[in-house]
Amino acid sequence: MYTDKVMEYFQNPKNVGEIKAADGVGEVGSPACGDIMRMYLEIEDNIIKDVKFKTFGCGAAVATSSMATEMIKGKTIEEAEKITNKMVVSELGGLPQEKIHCSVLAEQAIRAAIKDYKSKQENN
Amino acid sequence: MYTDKVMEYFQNPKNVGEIKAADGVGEVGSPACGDIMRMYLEIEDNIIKDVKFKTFGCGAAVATSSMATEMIKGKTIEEAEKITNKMVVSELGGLPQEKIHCSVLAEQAIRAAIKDYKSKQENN
Amino acid sequence: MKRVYFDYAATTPLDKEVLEKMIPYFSEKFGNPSSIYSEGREARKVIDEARQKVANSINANANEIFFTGGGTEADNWALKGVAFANKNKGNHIITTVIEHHAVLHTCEYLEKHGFEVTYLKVDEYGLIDIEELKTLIKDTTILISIMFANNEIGTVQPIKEIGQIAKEKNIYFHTDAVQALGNVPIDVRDLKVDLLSISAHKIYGPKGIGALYVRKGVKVDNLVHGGAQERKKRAGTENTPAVVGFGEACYLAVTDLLKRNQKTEELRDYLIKSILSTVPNVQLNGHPTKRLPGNANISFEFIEGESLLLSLDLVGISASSGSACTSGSLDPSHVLLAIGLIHEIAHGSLRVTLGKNTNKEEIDYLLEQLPPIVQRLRDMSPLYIQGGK
Amino acid sequence: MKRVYFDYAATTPLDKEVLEKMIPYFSEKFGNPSSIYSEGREARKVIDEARQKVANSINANANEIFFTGGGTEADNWALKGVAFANKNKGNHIITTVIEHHAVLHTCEYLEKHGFEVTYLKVDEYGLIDIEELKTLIKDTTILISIMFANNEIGTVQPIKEIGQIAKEKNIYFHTDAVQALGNVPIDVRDLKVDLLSISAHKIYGPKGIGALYVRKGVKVDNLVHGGAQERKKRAGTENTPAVVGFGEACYLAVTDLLKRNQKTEELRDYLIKSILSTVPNVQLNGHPTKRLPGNANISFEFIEGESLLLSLDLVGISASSGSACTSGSLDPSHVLLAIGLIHEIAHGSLRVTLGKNTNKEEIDYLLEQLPPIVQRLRDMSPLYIQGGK
Ligand SMILES: Cc1ncc(COP(=O)(O)O)c(C=O)c1O
Ligand SMILES: Cc1ncc(COP(=O)(O)O)c(C=O)c1O
Repeated sequence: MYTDKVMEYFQNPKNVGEIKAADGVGEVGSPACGDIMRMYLEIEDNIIKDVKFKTFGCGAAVATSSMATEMIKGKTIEEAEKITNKMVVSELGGLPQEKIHCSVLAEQAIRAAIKDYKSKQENN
Repeated sequence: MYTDKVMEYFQNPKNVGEIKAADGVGEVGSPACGDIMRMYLEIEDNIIKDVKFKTFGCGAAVATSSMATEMIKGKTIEEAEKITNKMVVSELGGLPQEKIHCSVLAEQAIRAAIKDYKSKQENN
Repeated sequence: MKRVYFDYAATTPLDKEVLEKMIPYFSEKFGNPSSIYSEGREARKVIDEARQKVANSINANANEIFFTGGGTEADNWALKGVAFANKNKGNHIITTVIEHHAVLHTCEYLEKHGFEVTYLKVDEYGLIDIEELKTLIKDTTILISIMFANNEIGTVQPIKEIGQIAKEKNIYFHTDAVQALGNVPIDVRDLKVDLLSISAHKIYGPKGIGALYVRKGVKVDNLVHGGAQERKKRAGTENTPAVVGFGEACYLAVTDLLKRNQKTEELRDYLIKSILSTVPNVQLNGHPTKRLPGNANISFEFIEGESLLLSLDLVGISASSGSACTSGSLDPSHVLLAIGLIHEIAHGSLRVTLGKNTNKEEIDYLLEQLPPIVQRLRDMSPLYIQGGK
Repeated sequence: MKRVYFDYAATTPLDKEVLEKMIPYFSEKFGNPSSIYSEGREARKVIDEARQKVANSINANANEIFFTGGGTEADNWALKGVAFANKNKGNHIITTVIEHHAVLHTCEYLEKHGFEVTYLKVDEYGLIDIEELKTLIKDTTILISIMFANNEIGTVQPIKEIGQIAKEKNIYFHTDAVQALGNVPIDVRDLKVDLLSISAHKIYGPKGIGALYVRKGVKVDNLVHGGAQERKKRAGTENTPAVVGFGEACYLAVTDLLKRNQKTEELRDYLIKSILSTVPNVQLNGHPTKRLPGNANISFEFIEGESLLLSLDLVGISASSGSACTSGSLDPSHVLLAIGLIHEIAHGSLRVTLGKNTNKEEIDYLLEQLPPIVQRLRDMSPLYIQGGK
């Protein structure tokens, strides 16, 4: 059901973990629906210097989290905000129809983390 | 579905044919229901000297016709009248449930032929 | 004793090639296709491939094919499924008097549940009248179910014309193609069929599996409720080996179809001609040309079918009959009565159906054995008078 | 990589011995059992023999066994058949919240068709409350359908007590015994069951065949209409090889049952104990003792089931989960929720089911592989805080 690339990202996910004093943190999903994604951003000069994630969820949730972190690392905030779930899915070589909703979570997690960063900036 | 004995009687039926100037002839069944049995009796001194039959019908119809003729040959009319379809069936070692109605035809054919004989006697 | 099988319309032997393809999925690759681990994914993959092969054999898309437990279930599903899902639009169904019992008894069931069913009659050859069909359509008609080819007399209906009418009137059209697949080219798009039933064991595939083609967009209720299999349309653990076998059988069934038909028809015509010219008081049932290539159905006056079958069986020949006696009921085949045969003629019918490996020697053996058997039974028959009626 | 299969509750490999018995009926003895010639009679004979074996396995009479296309069809038939045939007596049905979808979705269907269904809840172990059942019975109750043993958590219900109550109240009692056959001794007379569903592929028999036991005298409508097969109760050409295989599988399933169970239970208990004692934050689901011998269902906090299954699959282990993700829905198993698990715990469940050939080496391999995988997934989980919640 999963492509080899999804399985590769599931088995060896990149950027798993936490960033202690992250500049932005976003968490989306809920335990009830079986998927939770938390994303940590380290941002310097508008550039995403580092990104880590933690995911409770299925294979697709883990793989999309991982892929999404790779796609935004080193990018500007504006670039990162343009990443859509479709882009993540296509980088992974596709997902089963019933798993597309997991990729939406990755997109949302990025946005939530950036939003958190921005609101912190404003509060500074 | 049929016992070996039924198949033997179907394959090598005894007493097939007609008796030209029969003392009694009985025909039962109808083409519509798929079974017709005609029985010819030659009777002398109240004894069934000879009996022949013709049957249009299934394996069970042929076998019961044949068995019935054997069972009444040489018997008195009274004895022949006592032959029931159950006796014919049991002599054949049984019949499938849905074929029992064929054996009733044999019983009826005997009775019809005897009745015909009796009515001819009365008219004499 | 050598046996000669002439009942390919009843069922066919599983093709050895097909069995070969099935074998690995019984005990080795036995995983439940709904499982996500390797055994399950492997099963899922071969099921998808088989679905594509089945789809190809009737020019459908793979996602329009739903596997069932056989042709009967496919017929039940098509009729009940469409009827109940569309009862807000109307309650009228049109079918024919010569359908298989899988359709007829389902229609009787639907009549008990508030549907009105019109049974189209057929002519002496078993053909429906297209003009009559048109006049029977009402505002409340939601479904037309007319079989592709008849299992007893082999008559093939004008499916494309029916499809055209159904389409114009915006009525769903189902056809029972259980006897047609592998014998007649089928193109659901060209024929404008909305639902179509097929069964594997009639085409050298395994028993216990069939399929319903449901054109995308057709509204049909589920028949068997439960798990999410078959895209939530037909529940029950998938029968992977049977599905694989069905796919392969469909592939083989449409490969070289026309060439195979030509050979079969030649043999069949030789058989029919020989019997008609050597045995008196016989008649061919069904249409002279619009018939399945392997079907010969002949009535022998004055004799009853079961006796004929038993006698043939004793010399090693397997065939079938429209006689009632085989089933324990009193009435002979509803199909033979529908084409106007009187009871005693219907009772004396013989159906000989040829398969892809039937050869001339087998036909000749039948032609050698049949006439004396018929004569022997006639000699025993009270209906028979030497030299005709 | 060597693979270890731990999903025998999903499906089992076809026993080689059983396959051997089936093989002759695919291509050689392929006759239609409804035919009267030798090939047909031969098929009829082996079907009758198989029916007797199936009957013996549950202490029924052969004429109370009706073959179907699987367990799902048997469940559908039992519920719809009894409901519609007895609707003059009442429209109320009692079942449980933890039934298989084959029963639950059929109940939903019946609710749409005028029936009232009460869903008994279960306790934390998955057991129904007999007293509660009694209070739910009404004058209009026509059917109680309660599964023998649950497919997810393995809990075995007090079937005999339920049968007693149903009998006293003159209500039909159906039980889905698909998971019970071959794992628990079944005696329909002793248990006072009126209808019982079984399926071959769960007991090392072929896929695509099941059976419904219908006690003599029980009024049940047909589900699949058509030909006169199965004594006019279930239409469709008989699947001779599958029937033969089912018969043999039933025979094997009840042979040495208790001895086999003892071995299986030992292994299963060893598995459960080892996991509970080595992995923190886990819990056993289902009843500690009233459970199927081969069933272990354990929840691992903080992780999600599909990830666990995929990870196990990558090291060659096949198992199952109650997580929703596998099915594409959002809700986890209705059974796990019914026994009171909160969503995230239910999502993290693992079902390991043992088969008759499962050995200690396989269990040990699982015990070696599982803890690091759980740890790895926990490390990745935002719900996990080192050392517990
Ligand atoms: C025309 C037709 N429809 C339906 C069926 C039923 O198919 P199955 O035996 O696969 O249930 C048959 C054969 O028995 C048939 O010939
Ligand atoms: C308890 C239970 N009932 C019914 C079924 C359905 O059986 P089948 O897969 O044979 O349709 C299953 C298995 O899938 C089951 O575990």
